[in-house]
Amino acid sequence: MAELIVISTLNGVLFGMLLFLLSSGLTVIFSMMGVLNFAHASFYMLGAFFGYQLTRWIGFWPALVLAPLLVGAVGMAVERYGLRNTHKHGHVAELLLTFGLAYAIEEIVSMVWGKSPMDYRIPAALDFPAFTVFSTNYPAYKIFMLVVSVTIFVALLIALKRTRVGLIVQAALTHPSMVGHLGHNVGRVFMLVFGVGSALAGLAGVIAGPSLVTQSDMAGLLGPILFVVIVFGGLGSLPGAFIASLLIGLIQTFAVALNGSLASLFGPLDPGLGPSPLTDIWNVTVAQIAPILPYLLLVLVLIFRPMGLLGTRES
Amino acid sequence: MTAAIEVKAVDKSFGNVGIIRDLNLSVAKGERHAIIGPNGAGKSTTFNLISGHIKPTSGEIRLNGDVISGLRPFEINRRGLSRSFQVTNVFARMTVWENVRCGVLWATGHRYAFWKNVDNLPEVKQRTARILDDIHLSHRRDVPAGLLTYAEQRELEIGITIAGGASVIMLDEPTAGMSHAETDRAVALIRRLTEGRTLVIVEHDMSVVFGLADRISVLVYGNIIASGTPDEIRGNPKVKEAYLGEEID
Amino acid sequence: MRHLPIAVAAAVLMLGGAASAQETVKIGYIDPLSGGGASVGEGGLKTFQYLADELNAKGGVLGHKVEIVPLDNKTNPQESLVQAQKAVDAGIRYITQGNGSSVGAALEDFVTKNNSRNPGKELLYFNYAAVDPSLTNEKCSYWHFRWDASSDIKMEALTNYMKDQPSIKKVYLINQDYSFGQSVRSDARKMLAAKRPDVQIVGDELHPLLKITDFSPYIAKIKASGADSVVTGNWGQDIALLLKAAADAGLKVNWYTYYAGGAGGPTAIKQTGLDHQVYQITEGIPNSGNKAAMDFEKDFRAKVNLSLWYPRAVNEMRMFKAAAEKANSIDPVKVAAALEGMKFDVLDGGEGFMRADDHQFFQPIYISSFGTLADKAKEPFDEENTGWGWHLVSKIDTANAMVPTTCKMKRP
Amino acid sequence: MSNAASPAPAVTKEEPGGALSFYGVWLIAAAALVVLPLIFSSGGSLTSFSLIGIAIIFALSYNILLGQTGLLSFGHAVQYGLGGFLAVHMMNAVASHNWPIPLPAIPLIGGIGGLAFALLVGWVMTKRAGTVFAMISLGIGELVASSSLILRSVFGGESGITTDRTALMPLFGWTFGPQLQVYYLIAFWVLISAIAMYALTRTPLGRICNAVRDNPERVEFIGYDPHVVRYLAYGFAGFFAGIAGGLTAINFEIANSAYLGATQSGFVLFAAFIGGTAYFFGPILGAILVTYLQLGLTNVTSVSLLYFGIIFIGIVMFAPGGIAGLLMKHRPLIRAGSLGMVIPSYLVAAIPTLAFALGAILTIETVARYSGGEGEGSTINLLGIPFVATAPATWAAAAFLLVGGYLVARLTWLRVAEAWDRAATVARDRGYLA
Repeated sequence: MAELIVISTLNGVLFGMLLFLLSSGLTVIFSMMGVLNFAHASFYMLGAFFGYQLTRWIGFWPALVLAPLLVGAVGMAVERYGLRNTHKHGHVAELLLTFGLAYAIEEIVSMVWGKSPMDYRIPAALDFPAFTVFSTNYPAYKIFMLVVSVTIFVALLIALKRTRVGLIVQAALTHPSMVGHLGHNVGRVFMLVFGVGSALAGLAGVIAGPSLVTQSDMAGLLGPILFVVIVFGGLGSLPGAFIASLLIGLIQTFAVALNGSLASLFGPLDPGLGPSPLTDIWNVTVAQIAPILPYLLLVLVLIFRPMGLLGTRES
Repeated sequence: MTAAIEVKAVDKSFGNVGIIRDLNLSVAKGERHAIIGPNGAGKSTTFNLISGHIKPTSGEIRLNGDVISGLRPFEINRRGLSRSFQVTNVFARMTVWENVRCGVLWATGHRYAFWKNVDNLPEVKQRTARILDDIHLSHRRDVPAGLLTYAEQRELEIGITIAGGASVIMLDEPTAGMSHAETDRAVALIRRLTEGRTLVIVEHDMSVVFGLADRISVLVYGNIIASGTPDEIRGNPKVKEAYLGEEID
Repeated sequence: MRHLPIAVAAAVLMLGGAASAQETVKIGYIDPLSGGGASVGEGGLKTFQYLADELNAKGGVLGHKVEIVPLDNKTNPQESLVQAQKAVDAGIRYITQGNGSSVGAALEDFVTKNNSRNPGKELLYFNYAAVDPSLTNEKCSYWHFRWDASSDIKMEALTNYMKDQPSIKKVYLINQDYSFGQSVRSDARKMLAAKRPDVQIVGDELHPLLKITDFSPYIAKIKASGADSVVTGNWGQDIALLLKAAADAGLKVNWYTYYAGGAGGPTAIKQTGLDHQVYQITEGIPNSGNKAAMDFEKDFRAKVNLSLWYPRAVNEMRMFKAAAEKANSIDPVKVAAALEGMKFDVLDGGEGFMRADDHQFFQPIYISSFGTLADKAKEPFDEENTGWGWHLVSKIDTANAMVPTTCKMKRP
Repeated sequence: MSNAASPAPAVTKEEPGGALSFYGVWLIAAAALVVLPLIFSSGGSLTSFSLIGIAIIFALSYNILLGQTGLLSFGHAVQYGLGGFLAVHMMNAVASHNWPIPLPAIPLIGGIGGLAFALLVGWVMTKRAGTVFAMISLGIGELVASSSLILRSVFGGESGITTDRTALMPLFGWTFGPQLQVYYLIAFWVLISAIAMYALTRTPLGRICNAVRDNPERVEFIGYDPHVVRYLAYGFAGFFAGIAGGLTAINFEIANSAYLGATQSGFVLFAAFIGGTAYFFGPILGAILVTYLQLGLTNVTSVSLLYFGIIFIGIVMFAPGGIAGLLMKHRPLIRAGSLGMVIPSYLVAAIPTLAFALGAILTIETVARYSGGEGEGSTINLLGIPFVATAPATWAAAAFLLVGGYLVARLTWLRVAEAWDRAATVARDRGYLA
């Protein structure tokens, strides 16, 4: 049991940090530009695929640097040639643009790389067990992922506190209307922020790719959870996104580790009842409902705290 | 007689910043009351507080004797208070006619009806037409509001505000950004349309204020420093010092 | 199928109605050709096209040329019905499908209704891979024939093998949370309890279908349970990722799988280094030792550039020809009658038969393990260029791979 | 009503005396629905028409949210699917109990199912509009779709629940076995649903929905609670989506979890938006086009979804009013008689634009063939010309069309814009454009 707890905590924190790498970019972009980037998870996927391809060509370490830069460039192009032109049609149009983009990126990726999982391997230098907990190996690569995520998290904090753009971003987070007063540079700042956000998502993809699965449906699987994270944490709140990321990462991992069901808690129902929604609910295990837990949480938080955990904004 | 609007000891702070401090204001029924004050004094905040757009941190607001502080804007509106906005705030993609008609619908009792043909409601039709006539926009009735000129949008704004027949009308800088000719027209319009109703108006243009208002309150740093007839205000030394001395010479 | 210019023409045809000469026997291939399952569907399509070419090279079926008509269903039951209707509208009388029992159930229902409502326009449904037992039990239809061993048949064969393996003591079940995974799980429990009551089921897991990206929590649970064997019906990324996570955590157990050999699976196993620890249960293997089958495999690989993943498709197409010749007609009603109870020598050797009671084909079942191949001369075929291949562990004869049916067949 | 009669330039409003033309439109629509299967009588076209009919109701119901009330939903299929499931269960119950309920009444049950669920979750969902609503609808959609796989007794797992539409009592000798009878059933519901939804836009609630879409803040100050308005709109949208779901259940005689999923929700968003959300008939156009493409494109290309995505992005960026918006843009020009001024420039622009599109198609198909592992010898048939995917000539042609088409198209579209300005000026001068 202790073994399960340790491993699950590590995995949960790791997944949570990955979520945060994505949700931080999404939150900042949303705060500044009012755009919820539906294609954000697609940038994560692009990161993984670029990472895979570049790893085959030039090795993992250069790919780790280059792939996020490429994704960032794609993101900047999307901002410059797509969103900026759509801005005049309002936020709904912008959201729809990114929705269509998510769709197109998935199709392009599966067109170029196919639908099967890629053989994206962990670099040999990191392919060893880092330590053993109660006879279970914990892979060094996962520790590496954790280190990278935490490093980026810290770097992001410093960048927000120390750089000019960081200060603008911070101002935007607290006073969204301020962004309008940035003057003629606003376009460049937006492009930069969008690029950095996409690059972060891309980085998450590069490091997650070998450990999780690199496949053309990876964006579709992660995307909805990402939106849960940022709505749950409170739209536009960076600390909220952080807490929500970790929480959801941990909840999902721990739910899988639990075997309980109502039947195991209160004993099985009378078998004479026959199948009904009650028996379905009675017999389902926590592990089975793990993937819908984030959405249940979302509904609960909306009933009891419509702004999200740390949100302050109406919409 | 109960006052139309009674604001008692209202405070409003955002975070630690107190915008409104111990605000007291009383507007009698049928009175034309202007609120003036320098930029950032809290005039719009006062409007937002009274109309329910934001909730006071403490204190009490009454409309015709009933407590309305804490109510939602539509609840306050249904009790007979209607307001306009400083920034034009119309239904941009709907026509002028439909803009005004939306303002009429609740008051004529049609509420959320989904079983009535909106074009077949004689009372709504007449009232909308009369208001369009009043605001001189009949010839533009089928133009989407977003395509109107600025001055026309301001007039439409007033039209929507009075459409519901509220007894208390609050206008937030109705003539802001208008030329002299347009301003004169707007003032005449306001004077005519608010006949027999209570009017609260925020205005920067002093000629408008002194020409229109029965009483004037001066708001400085979230606090009413003086309240009285135009003549009293003109002669008030505190006002002169805080406000008039700087801006009106 | 991919002629862009015809976009317009096809549209007109769709509206105008397409009838065509009955000279060729058209078989509608309803499987995913776009969307998530496309790679699998494309593989199946190539297999069937190869088999059609094989038949045509030998004069076709009763002189009729055989043509495979690809119909993309995106693994979606509703879309499958649209495609099936399209096939009917185009005068196609035979359809074949494999991916997804939910699609299979929808098609079986469609075929039954279509045939009762449109006599004279009957449609036969040849199922080559949808393995939900219900298709030949409570949902059974006279117009449906299944060549793949249903999941309970495979479990019957597997447990018949396991009962003679004393080293198996603690078994962990992990399956996808949907009808197929659930039937694997319940059959395993039932059959193991009957044949090896001493074996302990130390875990029984159902996880969401194709939604898990990291199996390490499950692996931690398996490890904690002390299992020596894992039985799983997982397929696609769910098996690849499961094995990957197991290798990462250093879990040493034997894996008894249904679909470890699917596209990407062999690569994943090789990557994890689980040499001869992953077993698969199939109705045929490349290195079966049967000369005819291995010659076929060689030619197939040379021409299609794929391993033969569907020996049952070979049986299906060859048996279709035999049945048509027996009936001396390509009319689906007559072919169906001829197929009932028909005996047939399967590709890998041995006799199978199409049971009339439920239209399930029974055949020998193979258990093989994946790993290094000791004798390249005897076992020439590796998978996905890994150098590793399937090694025959046990062959279960048809008689030991039989299950009863609850089907109450309604014959026309 | 003296003021209303003042000589006003008609801008977007339909002409007075519309009652006749109003009923005329619906009568023509009804006649078309009756006659259509007589002209195109093949089984394939009946199938297509039935699907298009259902898509029309579904897309119109979606537009109650997006076009009328400004609510962007990513989970509209939930109401549609639940309506479908309820309809299937009802059909099975009716058949097994021999209740005297004919099949044509079943879609109403589906509608009630959609409505009930919409009312159940709608209150929480519609508290907020905009992005938050969009995300919540996405979350609820995922929640319901995933839960449907857990509640097997109700949703039948991934196989779903099947039914037999002919098992209900026949109506006037109709068993609804043949597709033609099902088509007429669907056509009947399309007509009354469309009329009902159109009527809804002409009610006080419908107009206030528009007001909430344009400016929810202001609505609060004219006595309305935007939350209630959104909630009611959500309920109506759910009701009509449920009808569409019920019809789908009748058409396919099956309901499964795919009905509830993101693909369906995306489909209806595509249909409504591509058609144009600003006009009532927009989603109808969109539903016809998207269903049609969906049925036809999959036959000719393996990357049909990519084309969908590109078309959608194109519409969002260059014609946010959708097809209907593009068409209606020309109305003032037609009235002012200045349409002729833009036609030549359109024709000129069409050639390089088409070349650009062909270049794009050729590029996409070449890449698709290449990575599909069938590059060798595979040919792309474009306008009857076979292109070999591996031939450098093909790549050159693709690149030439793509780049050349783009450069020339850019120039010609500038001319279109100029021509437009001139034509619009004329229209403005003649009082047909504000």
